[in-house]
Amino acid sequence: MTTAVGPVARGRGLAARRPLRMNATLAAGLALLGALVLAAVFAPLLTSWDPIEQDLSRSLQDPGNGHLLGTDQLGRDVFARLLYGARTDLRVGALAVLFPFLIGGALGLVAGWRGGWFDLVLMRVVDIVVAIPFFVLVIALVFALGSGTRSIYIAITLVGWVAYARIVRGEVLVAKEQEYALAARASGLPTYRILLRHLLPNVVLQAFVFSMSDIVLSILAIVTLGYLGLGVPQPTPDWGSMIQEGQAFIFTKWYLAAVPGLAVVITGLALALIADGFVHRSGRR
Amino acid sequence: MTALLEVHDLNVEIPLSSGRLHAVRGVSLSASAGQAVGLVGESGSGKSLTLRAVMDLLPVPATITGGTIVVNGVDVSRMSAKQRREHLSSAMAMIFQDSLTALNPTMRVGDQVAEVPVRRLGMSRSSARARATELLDQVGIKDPERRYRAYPHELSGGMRQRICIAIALSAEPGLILADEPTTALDVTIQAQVLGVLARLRRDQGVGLVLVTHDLAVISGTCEHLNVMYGGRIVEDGPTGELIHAPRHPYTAALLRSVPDPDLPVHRLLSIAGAPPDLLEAIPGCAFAPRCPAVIDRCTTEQPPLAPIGRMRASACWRAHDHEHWPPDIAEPAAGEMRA
Amino acid sequence: MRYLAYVLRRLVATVPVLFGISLIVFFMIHLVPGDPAKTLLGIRATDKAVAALQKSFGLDKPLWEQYLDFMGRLAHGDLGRSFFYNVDASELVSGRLPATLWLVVSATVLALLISVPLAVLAASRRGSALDQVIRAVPLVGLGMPAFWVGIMLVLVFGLKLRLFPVSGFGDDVAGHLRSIVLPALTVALALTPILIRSLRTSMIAVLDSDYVVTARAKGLTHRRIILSHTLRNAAVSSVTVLGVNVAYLVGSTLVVERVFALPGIGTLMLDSIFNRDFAVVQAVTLVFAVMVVAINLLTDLAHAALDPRVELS
Amino acid sequence: MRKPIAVLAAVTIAVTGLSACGSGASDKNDTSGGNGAAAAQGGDLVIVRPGDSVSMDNTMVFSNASIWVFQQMLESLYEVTPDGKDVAPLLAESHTLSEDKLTWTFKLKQGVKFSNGQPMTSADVKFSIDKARSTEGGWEFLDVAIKNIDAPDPSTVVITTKYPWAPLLADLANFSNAILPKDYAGKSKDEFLKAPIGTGPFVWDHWTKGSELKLVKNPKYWDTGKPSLDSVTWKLVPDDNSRNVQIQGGQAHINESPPFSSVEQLKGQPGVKVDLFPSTKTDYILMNQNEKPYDDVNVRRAISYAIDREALVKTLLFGNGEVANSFLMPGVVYYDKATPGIQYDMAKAKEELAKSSVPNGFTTTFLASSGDNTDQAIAQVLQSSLKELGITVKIQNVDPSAAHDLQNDMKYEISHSYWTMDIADPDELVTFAVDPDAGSKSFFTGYRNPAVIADVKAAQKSFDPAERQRLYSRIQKQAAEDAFLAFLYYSPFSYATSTKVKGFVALPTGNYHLEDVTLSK
Repeated sequence: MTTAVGPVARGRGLAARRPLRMNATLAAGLALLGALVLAAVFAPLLTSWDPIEQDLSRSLQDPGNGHLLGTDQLGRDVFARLLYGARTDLRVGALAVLFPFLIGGALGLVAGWRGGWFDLVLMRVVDIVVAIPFFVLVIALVFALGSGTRSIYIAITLVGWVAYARIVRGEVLVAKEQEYALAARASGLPTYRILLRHLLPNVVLQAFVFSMSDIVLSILAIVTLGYLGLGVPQPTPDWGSMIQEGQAFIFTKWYLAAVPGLAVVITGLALALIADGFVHRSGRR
Repeated sequence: MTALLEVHDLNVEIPLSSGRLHAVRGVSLSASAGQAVGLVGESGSGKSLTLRAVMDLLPVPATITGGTIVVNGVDVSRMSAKQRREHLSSAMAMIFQDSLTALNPTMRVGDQVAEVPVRRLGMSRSSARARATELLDQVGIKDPERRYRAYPHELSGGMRQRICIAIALSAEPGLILADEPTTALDVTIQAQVLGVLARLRRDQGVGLVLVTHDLAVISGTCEHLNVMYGGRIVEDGPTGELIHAPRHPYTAALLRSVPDPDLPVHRLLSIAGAPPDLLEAIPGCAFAPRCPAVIDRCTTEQPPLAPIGRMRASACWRAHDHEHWPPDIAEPAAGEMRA
Repeated sequence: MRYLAYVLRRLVATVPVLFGISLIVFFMIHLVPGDPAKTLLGIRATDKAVAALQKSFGLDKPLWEQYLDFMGRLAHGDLGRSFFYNVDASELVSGRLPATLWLVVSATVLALLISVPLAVLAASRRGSALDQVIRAVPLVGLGMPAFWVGIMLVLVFGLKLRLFPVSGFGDDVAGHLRSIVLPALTVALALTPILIRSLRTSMIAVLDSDYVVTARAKGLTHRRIILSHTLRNAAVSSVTVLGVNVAYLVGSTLVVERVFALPGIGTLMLDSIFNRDFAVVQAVTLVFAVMVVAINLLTDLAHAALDPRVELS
Repeated sequence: MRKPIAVLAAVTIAVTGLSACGSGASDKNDTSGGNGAAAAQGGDLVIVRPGDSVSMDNTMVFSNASIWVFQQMLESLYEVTPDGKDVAPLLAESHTLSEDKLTWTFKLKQGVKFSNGQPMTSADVKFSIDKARSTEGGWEFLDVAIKNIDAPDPSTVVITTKYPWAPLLADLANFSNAILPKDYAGKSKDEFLKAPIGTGPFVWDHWTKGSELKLVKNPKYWDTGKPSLDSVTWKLVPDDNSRNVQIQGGQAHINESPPFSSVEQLKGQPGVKVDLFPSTKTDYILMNQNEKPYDDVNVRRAISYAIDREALVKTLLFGNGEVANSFLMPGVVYYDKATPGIQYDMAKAKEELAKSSVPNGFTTTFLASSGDNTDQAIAQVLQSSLKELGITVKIQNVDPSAAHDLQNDMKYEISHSYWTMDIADPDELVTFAVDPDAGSKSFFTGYRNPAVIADVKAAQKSFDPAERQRLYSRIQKQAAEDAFLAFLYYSPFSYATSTKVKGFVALPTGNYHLEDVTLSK
């Protein structure tokens, strides 16, 4: 079995000790993401429309007349839905990565440190989860749990933790034989202290870099679930359901499906640039 | 003088897919306060594993399969893992070869020195900080207040090794186990670091077990020397006597392989022939295949580490017969001097 | 012989993984609310009829007993029976598998066709503007939802240009080929950025290595060096990356097949979840898992074939 | 709910030549069919559809995608007339009804053969209907009034009923009572269902599940000269856009259900024709009377008043529909246009709510099917409309299968559903909708009005059209006043066809007949 999960290759090594050096890739990614986050946060300042207020008499208006991107089938402002959709998708995407990061990271840390049966069992479970394709498992889980944000978090956590467990475990296996870890053990520090203060900061960067690309994955998953009608429940604006709704009008109003898709692409690009920038910064190519 | 550390008949084995590697085979040694003991041998001789075993830091899957380790008069092999860790780390501290990897790269060095006082000795943060600064000063770091806030990668190798010594001292141990502490440093810095260790021993009565492959380091630092080969101690005794009159052909070979001790080069051992395969049972003396003084008995019967005088012992059938050893003993083959 | 023994060993090692998967899938799918008997019988169904049907499906037994039945059948190579279509699940799956395999294979081939030349170009003009563009542009592909790409490709190639069929799988090999272009491109677009980057990186590492310098010193042409000395060596590390990501993308075929109405096991799985057709969902998930395991195995074999130093163990 | 549209019988056209059939209908069919037949013969008609067939078991299946297929192979004694309001003989030639209205005697059409060559006789009819009425969980409820079936001679069938039963002919016209060869022509049921045999214009070819199903022409079809087509292939194309593209690109000839959102655009395409056939499809808001406060008629009326149906027709149907005033639909006999249904009026909505047990509003949960755009839109429109009344609507998204279960188990508060007629008599729907003891708990709302239930029973037993009209009008009026459902709109069946296709008609019951369809090259 191979190590990485998801479509991003990974390197290894310690990087935190290198001074923070900005590079063009990282800067571009951060700028792009910053712009998206700002647009989401200041959405009420950027548009005066309420993203969920309907006006059935103004259904499917063309862009113009105060509606930058026109209106959807229920007469809601598409631009407002796009902005508020950024709130939903960025928040859910990031949170959906936080839980697997924490849980997978903790399990990987303990497994790598303790070894033995815990490690053995955990890695067999990882093998099993990894063998089921990501989308297959997430979609099946959301079905099992019922659609909604909570289910998205649970499903992505149940599937996503394995990547972090593997990464952190692998790093811990190397790090715990490093002399600073031996020194910490030799000096009789309590285990939790060794794990949290000595090992964790040295192994977490790799997981963090991975999490950047993982957020892309989780946003893609959320949007795909929205497309399948299993995502963030209506009327909360979400890019996936916007694409799904817009698909019905692809012949006449192609931008209804195209624009929210572009928003996803830009978000993905921003995060990919950041991940890439981190890899470069830490001297790993 | 009571022994702080007494190791008796220690055995360490490493289970591998190709068999059990018997890496340490019945090693005994002791160390006392204020005394410096050297453990010398080629890489693979088991010296580092012995040290790791003493500190309960054996790499997975190596395990202790026999012998006793008595620290401060208590046999630690009977203790629970937690008790043992507590007992060992209050009595001893350890220093590693590569000071860069021996320090946590994500933590300020001062905090690393202050960590044990806070976490284990129960000092307040401010007094631990003061103690750490004092320790930094003791190991010869200038401007300790400022260095306190540095990260390891911002310091030089020598400085980092001093930090490691300060960390070791912070636990107030009776004994410091040092695993090749100066190998990664250049000679002038080596001398400084060794000087720090010597001063600590003199001023504070800290004992020292020094593992190295470098006889030059040992000769200036330790009173007593143990030479290891193939997982066993083959000769031990006072450093001066051992160096001037080795009673084991391997010790002699080691001494010959050191070129000029005054030359400022990295000294690497090189003796003709290959070290023994520790996966196999060795019927006679492990050094026999490489030994120029070999006799028939050497290949069939294992020589015990037997006393050969005051405080000296050698594991050679011909220890008392050293005048008749071939004169070219351990003459290195040309070109194998340096790797 | 060396390969055969290795493959056998790997396959044996797969058994516990598949067992675990069956356990997870079985209990997960039975957690899904909704009763297959009710779904099948519709709104007029009497409680009695539902109960009778549940009994005939074995759904009236406790869950663990159903699991044992399932495993018992599985041990005999029986994947169970579709409640919905009343045929063997294995029959449904084998009828649908070709489309999915076509998709996975052609997407991989397409991705390689796109990324190898670009990576070679980027690596040999390292640092140039061209290199920057080749590295940056595919990053866009990382964030593209497969279904959205599918819709956009349909819009452009299917509706505006009318170049390719927008759905279905054709009736013969030529039809399959035409039908598979857009779905394969959709999947390949997600794969290329990763491939380009890993291939470029490893090519650069190889180009910097001593033996390439030696080859240069021998006076070999740039083209010769790229073709005979670097590509194979660079491929060694990229094969692993390819393997991992193809395994990942197997899952995204689920969505792509739906967008393009490809009759593959992905659409079968989605339909079966909607229909609560437990046996089929289980069967498809197992097949997906076997595909992933097989891809990993192939990756390792390819790795060994490309690099004589690799030991299979 | 998600009441699958089931279909009855063959198009009138199929009956051309029968004296019993209205000549008007016959002429019309001859015109379209005749032209086509002159211009072209043969061809493979490709129909693209969003969902696959489920089973060929006509006595059990509720899925339209299945029914519309096997109806090309299996025929019943009667069939629904093109207006959807009556039935005409198909495999029967005529019938007589006894004085006591309990004994029906049918004469069978002569010379009808099954596609395997075996002649169709009264023994086959008895076998088929006995089988249909003895199934469980299928369509046997239509045949509950039947007491006994006799086959005194090969061309005569006698059916006796337990009590006078007006809808019998309509029931017999249903596909579940289609005529199969006796004892499945010697095969096991499972074997038979893998390749069904009937008297219809097409015979079984193959079915690749989840992909396509093909039937080919029955050369021995009793109505000589038909069908014109060589074969029909139904292909599964779940994506709405893809189906439309295939029609435009000529890869397919008929799109079974283009969404209303695409109708306008499709009409402008060369080579494409869009038909909106009058249907019996009606959409409703369901309110569960077992849950408070929906037991309060004022609450239900308030909600019903708060829905802007005109706006729904405009935005969801793109104008292709009508506002509903009754739970019966215009395509059904006895529908009463004068029923005073509740229409959009916010002032009245507020008035009703003020009179109710929850004058200041309440919080409720709307059960919606995920992935179903209509459901989602209705849920959101309702959420927005009811906000004005102080009613907070939370939307619970569940996948369609689970939503279906929750509705049927009455584990919901408020939800959406629709219905289409299966037979040419309102009894099926009326019983389903307002008789809580008929198994469907009054459309799963728990609605119970004894006066209405009594009228339903009386209408089943009356053979007098005027009397039945009076009863059904009274039921519709009372049901509307009780606001047991909030009726939304009536919508047509949409079909996009290639202009190469001639003679294609969908009946108000949703089904279609392909023996008169022609395909030009």
